[in-house]
Amino acid sequence: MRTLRVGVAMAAVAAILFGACSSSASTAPSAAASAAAAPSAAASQAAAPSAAASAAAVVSPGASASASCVAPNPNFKVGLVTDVGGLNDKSFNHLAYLGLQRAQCQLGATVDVIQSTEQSQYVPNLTTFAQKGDNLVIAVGFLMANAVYTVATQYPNIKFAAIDTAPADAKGNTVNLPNVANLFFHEQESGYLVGYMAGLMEKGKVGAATSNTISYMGGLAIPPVDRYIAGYIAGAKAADPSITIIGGYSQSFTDQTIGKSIGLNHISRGSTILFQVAGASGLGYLQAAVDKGVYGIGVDADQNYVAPATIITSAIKKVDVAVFLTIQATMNNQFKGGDNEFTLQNDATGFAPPNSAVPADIVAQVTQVAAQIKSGAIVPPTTIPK
Amino acid sequence: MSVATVPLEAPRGRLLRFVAAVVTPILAIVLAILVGGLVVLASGSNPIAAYQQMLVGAVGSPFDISETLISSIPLILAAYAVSFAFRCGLFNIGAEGQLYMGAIASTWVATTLPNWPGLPLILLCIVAAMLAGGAWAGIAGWLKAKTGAHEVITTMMLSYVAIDISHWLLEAGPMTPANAFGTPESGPIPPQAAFPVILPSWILPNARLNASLFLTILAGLVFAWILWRTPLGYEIRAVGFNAKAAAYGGINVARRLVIAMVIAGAFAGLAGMVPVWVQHRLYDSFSPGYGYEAIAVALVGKNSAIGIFLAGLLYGAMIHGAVAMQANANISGFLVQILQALVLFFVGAEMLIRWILRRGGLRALMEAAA
Amino acid sequence: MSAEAPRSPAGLPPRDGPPYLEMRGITKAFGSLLANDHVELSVRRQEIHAVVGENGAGKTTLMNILYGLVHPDAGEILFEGKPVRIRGPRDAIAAGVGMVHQHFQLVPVMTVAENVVLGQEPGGIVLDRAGSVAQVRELSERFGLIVDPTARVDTLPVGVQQRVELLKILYRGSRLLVFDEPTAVLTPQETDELFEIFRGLVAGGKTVILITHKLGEVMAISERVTVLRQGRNAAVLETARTSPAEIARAMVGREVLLRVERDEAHIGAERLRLDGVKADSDRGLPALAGVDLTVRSGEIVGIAGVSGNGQLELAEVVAGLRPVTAGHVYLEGRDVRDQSAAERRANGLAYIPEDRHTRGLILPFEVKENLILGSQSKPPFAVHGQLRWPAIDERATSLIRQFDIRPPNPDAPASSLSGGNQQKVVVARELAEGPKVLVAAEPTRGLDVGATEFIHRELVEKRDEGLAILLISSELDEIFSLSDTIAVIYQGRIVEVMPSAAASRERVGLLMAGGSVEEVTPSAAQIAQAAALQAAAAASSAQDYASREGSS
Amino acid sequence: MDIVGLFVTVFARPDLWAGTLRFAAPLTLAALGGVISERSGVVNIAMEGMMLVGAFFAVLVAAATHDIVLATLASVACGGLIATVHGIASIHLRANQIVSGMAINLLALGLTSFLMFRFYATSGTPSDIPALPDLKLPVIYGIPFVGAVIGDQNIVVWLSILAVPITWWFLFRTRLGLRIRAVGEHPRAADTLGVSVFEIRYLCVILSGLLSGLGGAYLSLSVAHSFSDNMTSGAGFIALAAMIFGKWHPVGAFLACLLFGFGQSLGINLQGTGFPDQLVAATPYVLTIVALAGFVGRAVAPAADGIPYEVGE
Repeated sequence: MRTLRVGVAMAAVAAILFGACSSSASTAPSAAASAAAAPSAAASQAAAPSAAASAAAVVSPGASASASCVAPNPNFKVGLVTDVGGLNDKSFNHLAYLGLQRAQCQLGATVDVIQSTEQSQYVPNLTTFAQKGDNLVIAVGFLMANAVYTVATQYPNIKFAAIDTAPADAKGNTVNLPNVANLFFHEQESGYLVGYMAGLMEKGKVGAATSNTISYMGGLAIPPVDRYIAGYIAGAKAADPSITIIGGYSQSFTDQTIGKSIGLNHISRGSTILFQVAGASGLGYLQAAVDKGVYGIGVDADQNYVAPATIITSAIKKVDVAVFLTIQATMNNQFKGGDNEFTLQNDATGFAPPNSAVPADIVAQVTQVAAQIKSGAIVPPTTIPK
Repeated sequence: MSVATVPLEAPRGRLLRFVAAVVTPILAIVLAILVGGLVVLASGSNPIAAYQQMLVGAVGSPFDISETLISSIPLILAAYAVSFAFRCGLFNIGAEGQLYMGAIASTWVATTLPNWPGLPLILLCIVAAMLAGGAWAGIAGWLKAKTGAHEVITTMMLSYVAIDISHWLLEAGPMTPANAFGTPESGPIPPQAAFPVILPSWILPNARLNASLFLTILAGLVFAWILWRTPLGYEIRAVGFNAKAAAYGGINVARRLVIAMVIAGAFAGLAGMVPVWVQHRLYDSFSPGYGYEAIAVALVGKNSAIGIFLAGLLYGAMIHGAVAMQANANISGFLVQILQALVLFFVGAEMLIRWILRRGGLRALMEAAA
Repeated sequence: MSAEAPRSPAGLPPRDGPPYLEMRGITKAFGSLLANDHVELSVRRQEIHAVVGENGAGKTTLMNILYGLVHPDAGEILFEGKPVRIRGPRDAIAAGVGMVHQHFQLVPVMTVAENVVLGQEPGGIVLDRAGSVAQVRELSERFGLIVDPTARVDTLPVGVQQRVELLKILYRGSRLLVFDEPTAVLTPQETDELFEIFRGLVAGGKTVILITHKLGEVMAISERVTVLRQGRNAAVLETARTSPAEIARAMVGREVLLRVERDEAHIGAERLRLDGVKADSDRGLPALAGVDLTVRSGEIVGIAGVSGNGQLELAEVVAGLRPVTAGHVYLEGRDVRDQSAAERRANGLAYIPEDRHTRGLILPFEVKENLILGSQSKPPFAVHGQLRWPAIDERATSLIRQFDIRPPNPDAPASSLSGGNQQKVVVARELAEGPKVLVAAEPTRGLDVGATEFIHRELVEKRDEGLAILLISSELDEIFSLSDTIAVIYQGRIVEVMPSAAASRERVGLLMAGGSVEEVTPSAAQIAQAAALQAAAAASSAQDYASREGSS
Repeated sequence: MDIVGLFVTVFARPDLWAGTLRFAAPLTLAALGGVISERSGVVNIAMEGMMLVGAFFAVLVAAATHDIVLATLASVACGGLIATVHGIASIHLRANQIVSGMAINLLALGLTSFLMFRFYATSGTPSDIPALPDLKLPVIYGIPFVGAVIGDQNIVVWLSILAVPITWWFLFRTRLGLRIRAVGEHPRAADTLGVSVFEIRYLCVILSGLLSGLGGAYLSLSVAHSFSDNMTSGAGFIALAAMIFGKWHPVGAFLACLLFGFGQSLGINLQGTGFPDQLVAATPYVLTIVALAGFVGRAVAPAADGIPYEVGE
């Protein structure tokens, strides 16, 4: 009798819950649009390809067959395996997905994604695509070295792309395989450039950058993060040897509360330019800069959209471009096993177009430094000085 | 949180009890699948396709079965850790940290003694894992016995500490050999220390499923043996049900609390070792939260050895099945978390199940399920 | 029943007219058990009506139905002439029915005032605490129920707690007052006071239903008595025209055994000695203030006292479950002060705890598991660190047969047994290991005739075999009918020890209440009660304990 | 290095104390919710899930309506909604309350991530959503040290601090509070006096959901200004610990939250001072254990906590 009423009650609650969802569903597209409008606009100046990429970010898989896209090609399949960060990581998983969607639209590739929930799943997840006979399987994340090796040796006829890493055998020795393209990025270059820009800003006491102190926050002390930071520190010191640099890690790529508190802490200790390398956690870090009216520097993609007035620039790492180009190369049978370096040379690293707070002359100087890095005159360090 | 909140079934007529123990969870799963289907539907996808893919993806081939088991094993072992503490009236919410400790200790032993012969080394690693996990949990047990510090707090805090320690060991160097990219991972487990792979290659080439499966089955037997075949287990259960009566029966409650936690931690330590031995090295943040999912598994498994084993298989199947579901039906893997939650929810909501049983005219069953 | 009413022993004028309360054809089943089977109850205005019956006869169920705590499967209730539908306590209170429950329904950690006003608090959103205190004080003075409204309930003796319960229903202005076993926790003196209050209430226009099993009380206070047996009406009797024996027969349905067979005690060597023992209660207050006591082989020493005077602590100190703050405990001459509970068990101590639910049994455990509690790590049940289930089953089956535990299923969880059988499990287990000393606290609380008789016989038997028994009971009758020696405990002290032959109920009752021998100047009420008790004599004493319905 | 000197400098930093308050705020709200729920006898380990749901729907509605008030209300409402599910399970269905709580946590994590991906794909939640305002206190902001600590805190920080005395007053000074505590300690006694145990418990569970939801809104609309998967990352469990730590008392729970927030803040301030950052991050957890074992000790839950109530047993 009562349980009956309960049944009804539960049904009601469920209904309300779904009601909440669907009602918000109706509002969602507009929100998403407004969300994505910013980045696409900003990025379009940055680099033509990634503009389209972030534009693609607006449309979710279902809706991606918009006018500008070519006809889907069911015979060319690409699989993407994220690391445990997942697609919403605001970092390389996210960017790789953008590249994938772009390939889906512009190359007509048939794309599928598996979000890994456990590290021990990397092998089966890669295998799943290999078994489907995908033309290219993309492994995102530096912890997949051994997994890629395992699966790639097992399926020599399937092509693989490993982002931020290279195949490593059981002993941990790197082994280049003909069917694995190792996509490496010189994050230190991007880090160096934004660091240099930050240094000049402080040196010239531009706008809010008057404390001669800058800071950074990493997620975990892992290679892709530390390469950025190493470059950042070196660049800043190069621009202004007297500069003070505060740094820390949030020990998390998700916890925004910590990120923000570290940001506020760094600001309270004098920092006026904050550089984040911590995925979602880093958004909290940047938010601190927004709240306190100082400057922030984004990472990976152009994150100016987070707060146009605050984010003076971003350290770029065009995973999306790398992914797109690799897919394209595979399609045109130009797949290249072994190391594929993505650098300033091929426009895969660098800095996003600075916002209006950065004077033209500083932009010019940084651009010069970029040229020197391209020419090899400057070689940014890859490890943080102890 | 009083002991009364710890879910333990009171036994009834043996056969009826058994049937009820089988029927209720199955009904719960069915309900979960139905409601989960609604979610898929609401998100504009085809539930049938989703479940079909999940099923095939989980058990469709020797490879999938082997992978499902690999996903299940750490959950099962960690669930034994949660459950054993439950049996003593303790809510071990920090199995996560205990399994981190187990992983660290076993890896450390393996990598520092690379020249030992296989069998002794692997045994030593197992012992190290169990000791480390047990010690870590033991701290909580000891604090509970000595100062009454609530285990929910201590185990939770200790697990955060353990995780930070692992970050330090792997990121700041002490356990990370200099390697090409400075990736935060330990050196490789010496090959002779690896668990032998158990699927012959003519069934499945490069299978990864290894002897840790037998270790898990063994752990289940030990779990049941301690609880039901030894005075210690009797006393632990007695303390769990009614500490006052246990003390009246001459049982040293404080000591039993500590021992129960240590044993629980030992199971968790094993749970931490297994994934490392699957990947042949300890990676930074290697656990996706086995210790927390294990709470769900333990609860779904009703704190019985066999129940937990099956619940673990179910959750593992959902996890691995989600792979195919994402790859082939293009449905978000997050659905799995929702499904896992629903299964747990309906297992908890027994009254609902009993109501259904009553409608089905299975009054006796319904009462047994109470 | 005959309509013409004689002068009631309560000394009130007879009243006629329609019944004040009528319960018709009340039927209620719990699962397969028929707790009430077409029960009829008719109560007159301003009557003190007793409802008696054995444990499980359905008295409490009937009253819970009247109070809306239980919903009947069939039957109707007429109150003050009109049919009422009582869906819950809210309706009952609104209708003017109040109930003092057998187990006090008080929130221990709250004050008297808070407990009284709960649910009908003065004030708006904010609780008017001063107001509630004032109202409760006024109320307690008006009815002469002296209690400090600001005291925390768990600091009050049970007698006072009962006044709080009474205040609760008076506060709600109830006109029909139901008392479920109100005297179970009272001394004879406190009982008299309570009865005086009853008379006052009735004179003031209230009507009282008294649920009890003490025929002495029925004779002393009630005007009419409704007897229930196994969920059915057994009789409705005018108190003045019946006898305790007749009521007892109606209750039990057979001639009842009137006394425990008990020959001379063969008292032997000292087995248990307490020497200036002091101990604290759970709340850290001194509970035992220097107890000296000796129990010898073949002797039953009964500890008489109102519960809450240190009996629990005494038992636990002996059992080794509570540390002594001073003094010594000797088992067979050996000082066991520093021995654990387990060690004392090993040395031949057994303990039937006061509360079988929180101490004596692990309810979710199977019967057989409960039957080895305390011996679980000893052979034959455990060998080489392994439980030997065959041995455990064997012990279980033999004890189940020997003590006639029902259902005879070793695998049944203890929680599924009736109170009587649960207690049998405890007793069986404690006697099984052939103890030398037994502490039996409230061994028959909440048991029916059969179980009580059985357990008493067991105790006497073991005593004759030389067991030293320390019997703790808040029921005078049990003390008197079993003890060879009676020791009265009051506020943590043994105020007097006397051979039971030389002990009188009045004197013991007085000592229990803290009085000293000098001040034995019995009140009118006491005389009245004494008379009634004489009238009841033979039957009551045996019958009382035999059919007690206590907390369980 | 000179440890003492280091700590002196660190303790002299206003941000250490400001950070303490910032960290404590969401924990306090959730912990108070827990206190209310368990005082009525319903064990609630689902604050984590309730916060997460609150955080997500706050952003969703903020993005849709650009109205901060509506957004906050939505988060609170959704927190209450998911709490209602816990209520139905643990009050009517008499489900084990730990099971139901864990289920809610899992469900919230899955559901929010699921919807997050559904609505925002990978673009992230929009950046042009309104935020919960910080309050620049006119005079106080000027005061040197104090100003930097409390002069510019978020409105929710103040709400959470305000919520402590209110909750205390509610539980210990109002008629309803009396009934709540009675139901949590001795439901039958309350029932026999016509107090509806079910109504009271539903009310309290839902209240806990509302408070947790607000805590979630603080995370997404003030701290982060966006939503990301599992962004509570354990805050709800810390709140649970704080509630037990505080012995089921609003003030105690608040102090526990402050202690934890202090540990968090201290850990951050000790970064880059020579200790390994990874170990410094463990400060709050170690601090909690030490304080608990050293000074707090045994805590006793409300007598009827976690025990489903059955009418007419």
